[in-house]
Amino acid sequence: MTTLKQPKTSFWNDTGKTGIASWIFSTDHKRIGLLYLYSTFGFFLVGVLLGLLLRIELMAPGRTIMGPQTYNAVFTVHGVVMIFLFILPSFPGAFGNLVMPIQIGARDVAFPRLNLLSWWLYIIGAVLILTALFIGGGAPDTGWTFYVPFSARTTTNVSLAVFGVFIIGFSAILTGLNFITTIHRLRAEGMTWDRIPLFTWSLYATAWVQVLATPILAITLVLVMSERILGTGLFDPAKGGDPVMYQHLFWIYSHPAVYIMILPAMGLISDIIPVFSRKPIFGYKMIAFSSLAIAAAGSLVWGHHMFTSGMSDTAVLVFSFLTFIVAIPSAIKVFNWVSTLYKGSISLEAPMLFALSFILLFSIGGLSGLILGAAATDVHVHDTHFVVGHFHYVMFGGSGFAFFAAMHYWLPKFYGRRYAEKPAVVGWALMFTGFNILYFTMQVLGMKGMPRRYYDYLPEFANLNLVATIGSWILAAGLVIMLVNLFRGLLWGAPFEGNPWGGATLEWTVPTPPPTENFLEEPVVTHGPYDFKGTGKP
Amino acid sequence: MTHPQHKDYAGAKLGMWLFLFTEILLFGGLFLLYSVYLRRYPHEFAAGGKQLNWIMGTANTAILLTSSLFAAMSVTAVQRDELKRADGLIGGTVICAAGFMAIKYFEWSAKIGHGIYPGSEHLKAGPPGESVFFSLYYITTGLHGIHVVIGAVLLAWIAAKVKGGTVNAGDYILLENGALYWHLVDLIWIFIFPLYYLIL
Amino acid sequence: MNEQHHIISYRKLTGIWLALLALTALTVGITRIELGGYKVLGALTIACLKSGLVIAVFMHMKYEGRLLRGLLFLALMTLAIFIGFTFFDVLYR
Amino acid sequence: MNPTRLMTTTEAIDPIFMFLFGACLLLLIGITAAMVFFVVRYHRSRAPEATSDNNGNLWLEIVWTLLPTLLVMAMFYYGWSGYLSLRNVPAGAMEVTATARMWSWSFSYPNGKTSPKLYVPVGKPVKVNLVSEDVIHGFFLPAFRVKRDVVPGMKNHAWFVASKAGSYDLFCSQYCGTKHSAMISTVEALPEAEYAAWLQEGQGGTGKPDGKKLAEEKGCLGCHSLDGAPGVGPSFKGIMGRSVLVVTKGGERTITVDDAYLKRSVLEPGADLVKGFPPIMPTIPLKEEELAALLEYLKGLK
Ligand code: HEA
Ligand code: HEA
Ligand code: HEC
Ligand code: CUA
Ligand SMILES: [Cu+2]
Repeated sequence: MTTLKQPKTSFWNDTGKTGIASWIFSTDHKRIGLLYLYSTFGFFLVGVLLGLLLRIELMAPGRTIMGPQTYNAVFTVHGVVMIFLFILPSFPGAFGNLVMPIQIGARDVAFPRLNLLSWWLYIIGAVLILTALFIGGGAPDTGWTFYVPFSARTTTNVSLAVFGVFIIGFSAILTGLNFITTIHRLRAEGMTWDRIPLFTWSLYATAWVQVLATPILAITLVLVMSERILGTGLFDPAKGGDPVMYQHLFWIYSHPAVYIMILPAMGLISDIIPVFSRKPIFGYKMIAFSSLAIAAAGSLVWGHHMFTSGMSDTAVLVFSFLTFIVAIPSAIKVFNWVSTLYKGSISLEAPMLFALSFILLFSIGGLSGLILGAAATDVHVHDTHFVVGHFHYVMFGGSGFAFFAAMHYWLPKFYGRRYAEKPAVVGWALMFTGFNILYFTMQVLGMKGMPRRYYDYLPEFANLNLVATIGSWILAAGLVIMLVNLFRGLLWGAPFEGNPWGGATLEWTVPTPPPTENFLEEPVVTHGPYDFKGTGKP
Repeated sequence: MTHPQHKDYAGAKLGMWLFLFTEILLFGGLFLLYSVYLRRYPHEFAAGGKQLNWIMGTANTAILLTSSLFAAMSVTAVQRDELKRADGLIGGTVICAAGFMAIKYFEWSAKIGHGIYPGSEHLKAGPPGESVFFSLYYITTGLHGIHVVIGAVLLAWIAAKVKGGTVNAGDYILLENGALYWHLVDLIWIFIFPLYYLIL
Repeated sequence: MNEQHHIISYRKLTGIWLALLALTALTVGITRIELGGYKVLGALTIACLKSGLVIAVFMHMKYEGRLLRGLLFLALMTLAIFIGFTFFDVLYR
Repeated sequence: MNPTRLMTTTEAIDPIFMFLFGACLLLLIGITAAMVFFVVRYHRSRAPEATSDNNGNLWLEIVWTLLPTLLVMAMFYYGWSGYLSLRNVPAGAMEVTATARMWSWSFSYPNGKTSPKLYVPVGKPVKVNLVSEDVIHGFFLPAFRVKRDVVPGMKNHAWFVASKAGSYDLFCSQYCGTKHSAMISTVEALPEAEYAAWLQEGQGGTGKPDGKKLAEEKGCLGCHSLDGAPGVGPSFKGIMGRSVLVVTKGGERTITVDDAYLKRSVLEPGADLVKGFPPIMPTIPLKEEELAALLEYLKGLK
């Protein structure tokens, strides 16, 4: 990263410091953002490779490439890496850091040193988790949900992995409180609440979830550790504990956490669609408000993961009802995005392709979420590959595709170089196709009753599993093309200048790449974020 | 904590409060478990509470309240630019913290001496609710104890800054945030005390 | 940023401290006598009262703007909901 | 409802699936069609400039908030009513207890008979009481749309009725460790008369319990192989008389397997841990004569 030759002076070189230390100890939000980008994306590649291994093992019944214990460890590590090391920290950490302060006209976040600490905590946590794979009893085999009593009994190295996740929780909390403070305190003159770009709005909602929900995860993990190390027995029925209470605590955090994953993605989509339609976003206020509504209502529905757990029927009633309430703000967003396209002037460049496919994939995932939210139907598909399909649709098809959209949309701005358009489109097309073959098939498998976390399966599921595995290869091919193209473009591509897409948010007004303090002079905001004609309307 | 170039007093305080919220929710998880298990095992919880030494608990409550008073007064002192007095007051807080931990130490070692600790034979033999009560007791007071220690170290560090003059009537956000943290530690104890020692 | 910094007098702080000690004595008192289920309620009410005093005066919340107060309320509500909703399960199982 | 024929769980749930899938599919098609249409119609090649800068419409917002609300409320209602039919066991259901342990199932019937497969009479509702001996398992019958977790220390149940004779899959749905995916069995639905005969078979007789069958039914073979391959636990092949390195209360010692050791291994699995294996063997409740038969069987394995 240091040898990169940038076209102009910018945050890459304008402080005169370019050594590795000037990066890993930098308090510049853009450098920290890139650190997050590299590290989270690195873990994404690890996770994706593990996912590929899972699919190869499931290609045919019986043993294909690994034994059951290995398989269990692989899906656990795949889940832990994807959730805690990639998808939760990546959007706020990478693009939140890179873009949010510029979008509100700030020079940096409110607590730059705390920001750096967040990244370091993330790295320390990640290293601990990786260490756990190789020492002690071996890689954890509990699933990313760490359900007790199994996680308290297994002899694999769960305690250390859990401790790593605990540390990463603190990193998320610090990022969250940093962002809330930044958005409250550091907006430029004229940046009123109804002029904040929707990406920043969504980060604001996300940050609240990070601050209020993550502590519950922290204490839950502490309890798992004490269960294993001290034998406290708070979840052990033999000692009077109740395993279902663990599930409550875990999902009190982990359901809101899925909105940490999706909200910034939704915000990004709300930024991209108007730009590539040359038309103001439809229903700005409703979209901003629905982000808050999702964050708030999303904190009330955790019980929908426990419909079959033996929880009381009253709780099933309440949580199923609330789950459907959460779907409404998401529906509002989808309808507003689609309406934005109406009578626009749409250009289908790579960011827009990813954004449009986001809407589709997220809708499929979200609608399948409704089937999970209805108590009667969830009973049949709970803990089957239908759920696996659901969450890959929303997490990979949703947040993941949005992340790719963000990479194509914003990274040229920060590297000052552009990627080639054609391979980007080819990569996208392959990924989109492969994705649907892979995960739609999984949902069908789940409907037929194939349980998840199954190393081996009955012959009746064999054909569909093979189809899914082939889909994963198409997906992989597309991903490789996309990555190679991005990598080449950002390092050696043609210079990227000005504002080729015609964005109206502040990040498109600063030099490319931005200088260390972002703005050459204090910005004064006079129009809304999607006012492409500068007329003063939002 | 604040940006070296420009001090945003309200921002720093907002940040601190947000952090306190996370602390409240951290302990909130334990209170959640407490309330659930209290409902399930009311008698065992009562019996467990009776085994705790309420006199020591009351003493510790008084000590923590006093320490909180000192912390609040030290902020006033700095605001009035009475730096010497502020230092003394912070010192008072830290001494109270030490006293609190000493009493905790005696309480814990007495209990452990009686064979009451998570996973002990004594608790295994007793009713399940009792084991739950004491596990919760150890985790909650243990976590709280860690916070006391962290708070005391933090305040001692700030006291040094007061002495050195970096924290003064013009710029005392560090002390104010430190005191906020300390009050939170007190706040949590205000709930731990009746829930574990008194509800019998 | 030019906020008014409110300075709270030693007297007032000491007064609050005395009130807190008195309330502590009261809690101990009411839990020593037999009140049945009201004990829990009484002890918790007093605890809430005490924490209210600490937050309002020691932590200066009384003198803060609407924003902080609103956010504190939000955080406490969140905790209350987490605990309350869990009881949809615990109470009706 | 027709009082002479009970509605099966499948019949209760499938229409709800149909309704939900139908509604979702319509929505998805609508959204996709609108998107594709807009993208084609307003592509920059056809619409070089945006022809509107409309940025919101209150009525539209109200409509597309209210309509989905009504729709999801309908979904919720049907979902809930279907759930109730899964929970309310019809009167007169036969009771069976399913015991789950790592990684096998055992079903016991009112007359004391046990079996590794779940045998039920056709047309008669069956209430399954779910008991776990170690971690959480899941009782899952895809064909009957029934699933319920098997949580240690907790009373859970499920019910279903098989309307046709046949063999149906039974899975463990809740992840429970290494051989989670091997924790499968079947429901064998037999016509009433055959079922009654099966239930009596082997009952009441004084015949000694069969060790081989016990090893299977009690789940020993889930962890111990008969062919010498180490599984989750040591293989049973040639177990008698071999010498093993065990950890007893933290200290290591070598033991030659004899009657006493075998008995202790089964009754107190934690007492002597074979080195290299995790301490996960459950204490499996066995009757006196069952234990004897099992040990007899183990000794005979060469
Ligand atoms: C990014 C992450 C993400 C997101 C956004 C969501 C969104 C939703 N999820 Fe999902 N979910 C997960 C990640 C996510 N989920 C994960 C990881 C798991 C599994 C965890 C595990 O067990 O390992 C899971 C599991 C899960 C379950 C438990 C399943 C089970 O184990 O039995 C349920 C049940 O209710 C559920 C429901 C929902 C619902 C209703 C939404 C809603 O928010 C969706 C709202 C979206 C839409 C509704 C679509 C868009 C709108 C339209 C197309 C307009 C039309 C809409 C209407 C008319 C309503 N999810
Ligand atoms: C963001 C989250 C995320 C993402 C992106 C993915 C991506 C993938 N996951 Fe995911 N998955 C989870 C989160 C995610 N997963 C979670 C949380 C679980 C639950 C775990 C649990 O049960 O506890 C899960 C579980 C899970 C299972 C279920 C296991 C089981 O229950 O038995 C399966 C099975 O097929 C699977 C497969 C895949 C595949 C094939 C991909 C594909 O995306 C991968 C496609 C592969 C590629 C695209 C490879 C590309 C190749 C390269 C990039 C090579 C280049 C390499 C270098 C240059 C070094 N995953
Ligand atoms: C959950 C898995 C599991 C089940 C079920 C199980 N065992 Fe084991 N068993 C183990 C493991 C692991 C060990 C080795 C560690 C130890 O000694 O506890 C073991 C050890 C043994 C030993 C000592 C073996 C030796 O080589 O010294 C015997 C004998 C034994 N089991 C018998 C049984 C019988 C009989 C049953 C059924 C009634 C049974 N086991 C069920 C996991 C299991
Ligand atoms: Cu038993 Cu999975
Ligand atoms: Cu959820």
